[in-house]
Amino acid sequence: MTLDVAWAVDWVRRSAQTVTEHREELIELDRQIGDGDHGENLFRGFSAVVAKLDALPAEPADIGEVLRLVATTLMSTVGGAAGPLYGTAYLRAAKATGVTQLDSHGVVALLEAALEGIVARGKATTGEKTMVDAWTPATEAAVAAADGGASPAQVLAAAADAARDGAEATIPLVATKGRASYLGERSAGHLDPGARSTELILRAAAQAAA
Amino acid sequence: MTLDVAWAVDWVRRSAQTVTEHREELIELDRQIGDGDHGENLFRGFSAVVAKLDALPAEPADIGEVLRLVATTLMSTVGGAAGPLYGTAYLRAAKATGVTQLDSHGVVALLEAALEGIVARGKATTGEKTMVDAWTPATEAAVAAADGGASPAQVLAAAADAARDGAEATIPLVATKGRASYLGERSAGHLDPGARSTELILRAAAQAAA
Amino acid sequence: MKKLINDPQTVVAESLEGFGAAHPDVVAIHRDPWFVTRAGGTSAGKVGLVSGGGSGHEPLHGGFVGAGMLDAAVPGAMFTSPTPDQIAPALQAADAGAGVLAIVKNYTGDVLNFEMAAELADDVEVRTVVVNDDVAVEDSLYTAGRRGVAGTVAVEKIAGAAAERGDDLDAVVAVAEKVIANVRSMGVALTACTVPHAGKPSFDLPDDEIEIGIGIHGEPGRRRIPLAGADEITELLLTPVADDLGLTGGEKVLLFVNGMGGTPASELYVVYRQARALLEGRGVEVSRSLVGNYVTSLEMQGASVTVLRLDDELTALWDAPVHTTALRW
Amino acid sequence: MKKLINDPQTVVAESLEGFGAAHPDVVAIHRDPWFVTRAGGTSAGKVGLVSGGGSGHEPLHGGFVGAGMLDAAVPGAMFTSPTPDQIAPALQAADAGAGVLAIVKNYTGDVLNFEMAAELADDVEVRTVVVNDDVAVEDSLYTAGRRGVAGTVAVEKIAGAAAERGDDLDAVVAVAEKVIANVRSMGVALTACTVPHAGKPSFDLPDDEIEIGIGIHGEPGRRRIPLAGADEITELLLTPVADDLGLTGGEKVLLFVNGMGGTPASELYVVYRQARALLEGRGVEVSRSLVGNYVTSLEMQGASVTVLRLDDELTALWDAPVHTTALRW
Ligand SMILES: Nc1ncnc2c1ncn2[C@@H]1O[C@H](COP(=O)(O)OP(=O)(O)O)[C@@H](O)[C@H]1O
Ligand SMILES: Nc1ncnc2c1ncn2[C@@H]1O[C@H](COP(=O)(O)OP(=O)(O)O)[C@@H](O)[C@H]1O
Ligand SMILES: [Mg+2]
Ligand SMILES: [Mg+2]
Ligand SMILES: [Mg+2]
Ligand SMILES: [Mg+2]
Repeated sequence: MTLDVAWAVDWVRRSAQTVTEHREELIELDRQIGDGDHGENLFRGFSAVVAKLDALPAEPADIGEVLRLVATTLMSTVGGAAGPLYGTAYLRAAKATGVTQLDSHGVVALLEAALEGIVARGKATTGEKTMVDAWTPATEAAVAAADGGASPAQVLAAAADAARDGAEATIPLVATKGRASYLGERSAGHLDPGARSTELILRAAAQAAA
Repeated sequence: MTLDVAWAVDWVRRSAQTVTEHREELIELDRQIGDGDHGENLFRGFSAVVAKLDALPAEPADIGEVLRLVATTLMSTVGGAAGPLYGTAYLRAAKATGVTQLDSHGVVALLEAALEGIVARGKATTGEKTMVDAWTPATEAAVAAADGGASPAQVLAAAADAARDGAEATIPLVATKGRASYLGERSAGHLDPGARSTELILRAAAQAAA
Repeated sequence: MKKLINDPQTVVAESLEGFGAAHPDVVAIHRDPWFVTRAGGTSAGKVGLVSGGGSGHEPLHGGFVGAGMLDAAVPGAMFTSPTPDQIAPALQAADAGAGVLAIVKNYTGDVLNFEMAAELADDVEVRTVVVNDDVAVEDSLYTAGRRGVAGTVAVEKIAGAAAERGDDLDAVVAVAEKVIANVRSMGVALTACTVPHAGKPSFDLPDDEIEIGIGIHGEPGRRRIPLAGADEITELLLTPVADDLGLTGGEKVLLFVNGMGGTPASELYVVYRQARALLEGRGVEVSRSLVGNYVTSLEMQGASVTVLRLDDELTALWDAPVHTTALRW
Repeated sequence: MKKLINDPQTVVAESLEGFGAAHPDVVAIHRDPWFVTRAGGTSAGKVGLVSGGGSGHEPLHGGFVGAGMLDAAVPGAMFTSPTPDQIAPALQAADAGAGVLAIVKNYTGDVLNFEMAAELADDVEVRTVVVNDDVAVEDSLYTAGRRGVAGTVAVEKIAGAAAERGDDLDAVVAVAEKVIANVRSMGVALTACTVPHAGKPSFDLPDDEIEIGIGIHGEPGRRRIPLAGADEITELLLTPVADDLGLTGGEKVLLFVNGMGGTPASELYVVYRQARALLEGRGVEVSRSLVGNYVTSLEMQGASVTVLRLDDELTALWDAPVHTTALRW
């Protein structure tokens, strides 16, 4: 089994939907340890992505083209920290997926490229209470699943599960990157909004593949 | 029976006390239909009067001297509408009482002079929902009591009772003078703060005489 | 009540001390009694301009003392007119031999205290103008008349420029009266403000209602309506202002959107945008603009819209140089 | 939530439209993407100055566009850094052949978006300085570093004056870095603010507590303390600022008391008075002052204290003429 352009489009639409549904929750998480805009930022960004998708004259040629559209649109509409971070993630992922079909290893390559983009842009490592704490275990879980022979859908499900656990695990952490780091010790006890949105987006990917 | 300088001093001290005790109430009344400072204004003014009284090297020579002290101190510390109005009232009253003893007709003359001062300064007539609606019946009642042979204490008690009724009677009125007039119809249903403070001050005068 | 103050009794004095210390090049602070003058005093032979009123409306009036505008300002207690013994020496200080114009906002307290002060300072030739630009108040024989609100800034600026160019007292009075005859305002409050000594909000306003036609003393307005969009609210403010001025098209105006203290600048510009569009829709040209917190009610959230009908003289006087702490060009 | 807006999605655009309409002599508004430039553009051969950041801090940055200060400002969504495709054309517009200095407040979002914009606008020589004056944030290897807050005004004013006098890009960068090295700030919030799209206050603060060490995005501060008097609060702000600057006496400084948006001017001067007294108590001379709402957090009640150590050059550049909508002399 492989994933195709339709999957990519469906992933994007599902991402927009989940980000819309969890807009308030992400705002509230960011309100606790940031400035309360993460939900609004992603809502604005993914709404714009969907509008662009809808306006496309023809179906994109390959998966990379879909992801490139997401990248440029997020970069030009999200702003904040999340805009450049997700924007770079999708841009790198797009470069890794200039194909019409993705097998399990292709999915792993997509996730690895995204994570590399985020780290290249934001210079965070794990344990700093950022989205890297969701992307890193997600990518690792994807590698393990793919190596174990899982289908692309199973790889993405494993990634989403690991992202969820990684996001949960940010709760006790003291932030040392991003806006939450200004709170010092007071940032502990809260879930990182970017880690939570990572989980939502990877879950959307898995559901689109299921 | 006549009233003397000691009475005048006692009146002033009792006025300061009652204005202090009713500071919040007067603020609240003014908050309803004005700007919420009447209690603070009179509190500031009468506190200053008492401080000046305490600092006097010798007992004032006559009643007029006490009232002149009140007049100039209120004028220089109260501000707002109440400062010039009460200031002028006490100034006119002082001019009418350059004596050491007041009989019942002397008390009437004091009250009439005060009312004339308020009207000369503020140009209000009765029914405009101002302190004039307390001072006017108070003065009329004083005249009637004095004409009927009442003592100065009885004259002041009659004046205070009439001021109370006059103040109560401002409740349904629509203000046409002062800050409350800006509210138009919305000023109806509230007691006028200046009428209430008039009642308090005249009650203090009666109690000092009792 | 949450305020950056030490004590409600000392806030006005401490604030004036800070104001004087921060701007010694523009203003001088006089204490006992408290008033503000230009650092260099009134230039010889110039008509002096004095205004005053309760504190809590900053930068009005102290922020408008300086070249091209006021010569002295007299701050009362919070929202309470100053006393005659404060005003009288300010009138005297502002007099440089050509007499003094007192610019008084139409409140019983301000009018009476300035009137008594003029009696006290009988060595000074004092002329008084009363600003009454607030169209929220029905003007009739049966009220104290309209209130003076944000239009006061235009009166002080333009009369100040007239005095600065050398007009005599009669001429300065005439210019001030011309501004008063051509300026109208109306305001809205989204929240009440809290006067320090009162300790609680000046009126109670539910979360979903606003007060239309408020003054600048935290007093309630003429009526309360459900919260609406900025464009709709702006129309409720602009329409009576423009109607009362009788604007029919072809006029040039100054459009002044004033913040009540607690409104973000971004919101004031949203109001400005719509007020300007409505004026232009009437064929009125907005040839001058002012947007900001100039006549405030402490931390009240809200705004007022002021329109001044301009002619060439008023425009030139508005454009004339001014150097105060709050207006400068 | 009570705001004078039409729609959280349109407030920034409508506000910019109003801003541009009100001040066509000073600024020009560019849409799609949104940014602000000087009405006349950057003069040929002058180093261009560009800043930007989330909206909601007005007058920062648009209010500082004009002669002697910025050439362009890029407003993001409320409290959200602008995007690279907005910033890049602003960098290009501000370039008059001598390169551009980008003044970036130290937030991950601002830093990353400006970085990407500079990559996009690779036809422009862009140098970046990062303002990080907020001593409330412990500066360590383990955080994103200190935030940029009100000190940004000093950087923009002084670097702007350096560019205006003809300094080349290296020299302007050096001046900006000198200001950054010598400016420190710390703020307090009495209330939170409400971002329009969030619809509720950015943090919950009981009636008897205040947040010390807040930033300018409605984010909570370092710690919460019981409400105290203004003098005491001012000392909590001024002391770490002066300590961090290492002021030991004999220095000259600019003292800048900034309002967060919803604080009455009277209270800012109460804070100024005490901050100045504390500096003088340390033997520091306050030779320049600024008091007002310059870097705000919407309608937040609170203030920040900024101190800039001055030398003759910085003083002269601070005093140099400026003509923007928010600062003018
Ligand atoms: N340096 C970084 N590296 C990776 N992720 C980061 C970094 N800084 C912030 N983030 C992520 O960005 C999220 C905040 O995004 P958002 O609220 O949209 O931007 P802002 O902080 O500018 O308001 C955080 O929850 C965190 O996961
Ligand atoms: N023209 C007037 N004549 C008589 N009394 C007046 C007049 N205007 C106002 N008052 C009285 O003054 C009172 C308000 O006083 P105060 O609150 O101290 O002044 P201000 O209205 O300036 O805040 C009113 O309640 C009313 O009784
Ligand atoms: Mg955020
Ligand atoms: Mg009152
Ligand atoms: Mg009053
Ligand atoms: Mg943000």
